[in-house]
Amino acid sequence: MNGVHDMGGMHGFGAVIEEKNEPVFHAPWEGRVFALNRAMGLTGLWNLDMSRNAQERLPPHVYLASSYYERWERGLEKLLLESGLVDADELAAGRALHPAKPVARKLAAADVPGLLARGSYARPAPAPARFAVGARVRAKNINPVTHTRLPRYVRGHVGVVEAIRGCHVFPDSTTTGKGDDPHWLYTVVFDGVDLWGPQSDPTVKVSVEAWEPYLQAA
Amino acid sequence: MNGVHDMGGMHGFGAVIEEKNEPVFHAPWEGRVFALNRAMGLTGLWNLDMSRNAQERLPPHVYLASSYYERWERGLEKLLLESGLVDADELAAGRALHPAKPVARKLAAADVPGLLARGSYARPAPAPARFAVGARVRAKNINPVTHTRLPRYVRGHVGVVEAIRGCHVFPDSTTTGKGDDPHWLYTVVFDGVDLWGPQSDPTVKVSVEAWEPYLQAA
Amino acid sequence: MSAHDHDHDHHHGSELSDTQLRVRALETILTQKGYIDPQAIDALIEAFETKVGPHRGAQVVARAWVDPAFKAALLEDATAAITSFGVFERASEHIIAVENTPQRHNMVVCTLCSCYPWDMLGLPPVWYKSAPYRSRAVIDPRGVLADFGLSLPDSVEIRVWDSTAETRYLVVPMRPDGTQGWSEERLAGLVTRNSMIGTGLPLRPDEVAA
Amino acid sequence: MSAHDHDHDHHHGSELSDTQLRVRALETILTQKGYIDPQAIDALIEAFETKVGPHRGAQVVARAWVDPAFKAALLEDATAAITSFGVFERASEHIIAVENTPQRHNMVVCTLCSCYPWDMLGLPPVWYKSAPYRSRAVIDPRGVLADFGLSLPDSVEIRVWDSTAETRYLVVPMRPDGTQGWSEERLAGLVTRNSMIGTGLPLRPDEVAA
Repeated sequence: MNGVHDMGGMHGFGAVIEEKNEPVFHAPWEGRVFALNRAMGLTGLWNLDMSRNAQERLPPHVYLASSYYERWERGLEKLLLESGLVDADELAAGRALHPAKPVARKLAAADVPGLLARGSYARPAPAPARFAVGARVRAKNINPVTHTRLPRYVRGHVGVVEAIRGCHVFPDSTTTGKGDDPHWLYTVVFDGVDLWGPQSDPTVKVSVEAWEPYLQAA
Repeated sequence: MNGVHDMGGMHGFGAVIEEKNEPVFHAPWEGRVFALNRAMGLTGLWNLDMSRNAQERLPPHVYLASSYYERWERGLEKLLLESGLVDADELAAGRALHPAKPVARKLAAADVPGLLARGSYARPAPAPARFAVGARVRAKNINPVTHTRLPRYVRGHVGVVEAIRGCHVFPDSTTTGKGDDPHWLYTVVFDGVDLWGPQSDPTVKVSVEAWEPYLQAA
Repeated sequence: MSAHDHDHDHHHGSELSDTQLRVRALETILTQKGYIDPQAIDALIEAFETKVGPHRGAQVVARAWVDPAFKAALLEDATAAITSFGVFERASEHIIAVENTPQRHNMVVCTLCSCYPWDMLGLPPVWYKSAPYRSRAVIDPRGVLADFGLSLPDSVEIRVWDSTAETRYLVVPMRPDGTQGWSEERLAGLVTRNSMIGTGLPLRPDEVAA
Repeated sequence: MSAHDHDHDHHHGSELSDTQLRVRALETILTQKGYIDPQAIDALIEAFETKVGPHRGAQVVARAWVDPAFKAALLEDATAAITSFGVFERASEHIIAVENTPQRHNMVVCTLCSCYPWDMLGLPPVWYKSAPYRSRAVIDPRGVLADFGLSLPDSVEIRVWDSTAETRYLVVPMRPDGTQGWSEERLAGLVTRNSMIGTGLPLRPDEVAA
């Protein structure tokens, strides 16, 4: 979806301001939200891209006005409601009102060390990679209303395949009920001037990670 | 500037909802804001595009969370401060604290009928129009941080000149201290499928009004 | 969608009173500094509440329906036609009239702000100025029309006019069937605001009181 | 800019307490329904506060600075190199190390959300997750570097890596001059978090206590 989350190349957000000696969490609730998300992810009822998409579907002004962990909190509410693990009347009441549903896995304290490393999104390849390193490819002009990881700023532009990163779960499919649907993943590099026009910095190159369905030969 | 105001093609804002029997203004303050803007525009210290740009420069989450007349109010504050007609301490105090500056014109009740029609933005042409009706033109890939009226969704795309609308004040120049800098204005029409990809509605055509500096031969 | 998602209204509510205070402060300062005359402000508000409005555009459309010469002139140069044919004494510059046909439906938007033909249609409705309309009109115009309950055959081209300059578009909808012999005034009663933006059709004779 | 423009903080402030209430409600419901064990939540928070962090990435970079074979393996397949060379017992999949050179400076962003190499650098700082960084890193990377007080010669290519998939980028900055013979541990003390994202350089020897 062409949401406000797809903000690469936008102006108007101001300077990047670094906080010195920043804590990991700025308030206890941030840590709780973070951990609740990680824990509930183990239920197997949604994956990382569905979680991202839940945040992307927040009203745009809410997305922009919310902090990172505020968005996680809103996103988790959406996922819990949509998966039926929690009902709206429970959120309103602030307590459980209905029986729990069975879930695949419940996080135990002993599982924590294993959660510090990320899961794997690589999958066996259904076919050989279509593009070779060095190939010129065009990012397709797609504008799905559903989740995608092809940012607007590269669509329609021609880049070069710099690396093949293996075969990965395809976000556009997992978020629309089509399963893992693995596809080859490429690092595609674009000239800044091609992306942003002749007035832009000629020393810039920008790459994205692009799944094969995002690309066509150029 | 690539701001949130440039929202053509974005998803996530929901359905269009019409209010039945809608009043011209929903509250007295809306009418006041509207009229204050119109009246202060007569001072000659800014034009329509500077007024638009003042709103575009609001923080993006404020822009999206604000209603139309709320944005006008915020924009007017910016213009008054930047033009020196009002100072920040006056806004904070809610009353005048400094002498007024001379302005070109002050709206009188008798002027009102003349304000119902819009002003003219046509200017004498400095040169003949470069493109003829029927010409294929590409909207340039420009990404200025300053005000522009070339929406992001047509940049880089090829369209056809459908009409020449005369020679008009150039917004990109008037908002950056370069005066009226008049240029030819064209209606350029694009195929929806070219703008939005092969999955999009093939019966759609979209036109924009594009000044000559936005266009190159294609 | 979560029951908690309706923050906009909540936020909006609190913004309003803040804005009311700001507006009061602004008007006070501008008056005290002599930049404005509050009576002129009153007159301007009243004029926009009472003098302009979609009834003006409706008169133009109705005239075009009954007078082929006017219609031809209107589609050629709307500003000139409106004054020279005496529909109104004055019309803003750069008004452009676009005609709906069985083959083409026109729809007007301003994606970048909310440009609108004020002196033909009055001030725009909230939906026209809203993010949903501005964002979707150019990428999914049929979806927008569906929001208005309007479904057009696939054989009809949807032409969206994004008002990115000082030109102002007025849609001339198709004259409804069953209106032969109607007076201009009676016809004008069929011409809705939305039909002149392109998000609606004129009323049918059976939709208005005789 | 208007003195009234700081609504974000204001708004933000009121959101926080609302969010605190929501978080409390969520945790209560999830606990009552048996979906979570609050002690596991505590343990997870503690682990992310204490176990992961930029010190891990710094160890990897320092090792690369002293061990050419490790560096070559790291740039070839970072995940495999980190475990097979015994820097850490475990490393997430798809970590990609990219090397700064006098000709090229690397910078990592995630424009679409905030993807970040958690197990190498810990959880990301607020600026990395902020709209200013996410929006500008790809269109104006030198402007972003200037916000960090960093100015690189025009002869240097700026390479921005937008982390749009599950690959996670770690920048290997250039080893500072004047560190010949330094131990891996001492070198690691020069490797700042920002130098591994690409918005900073490692500390110089004169910037750290001897």
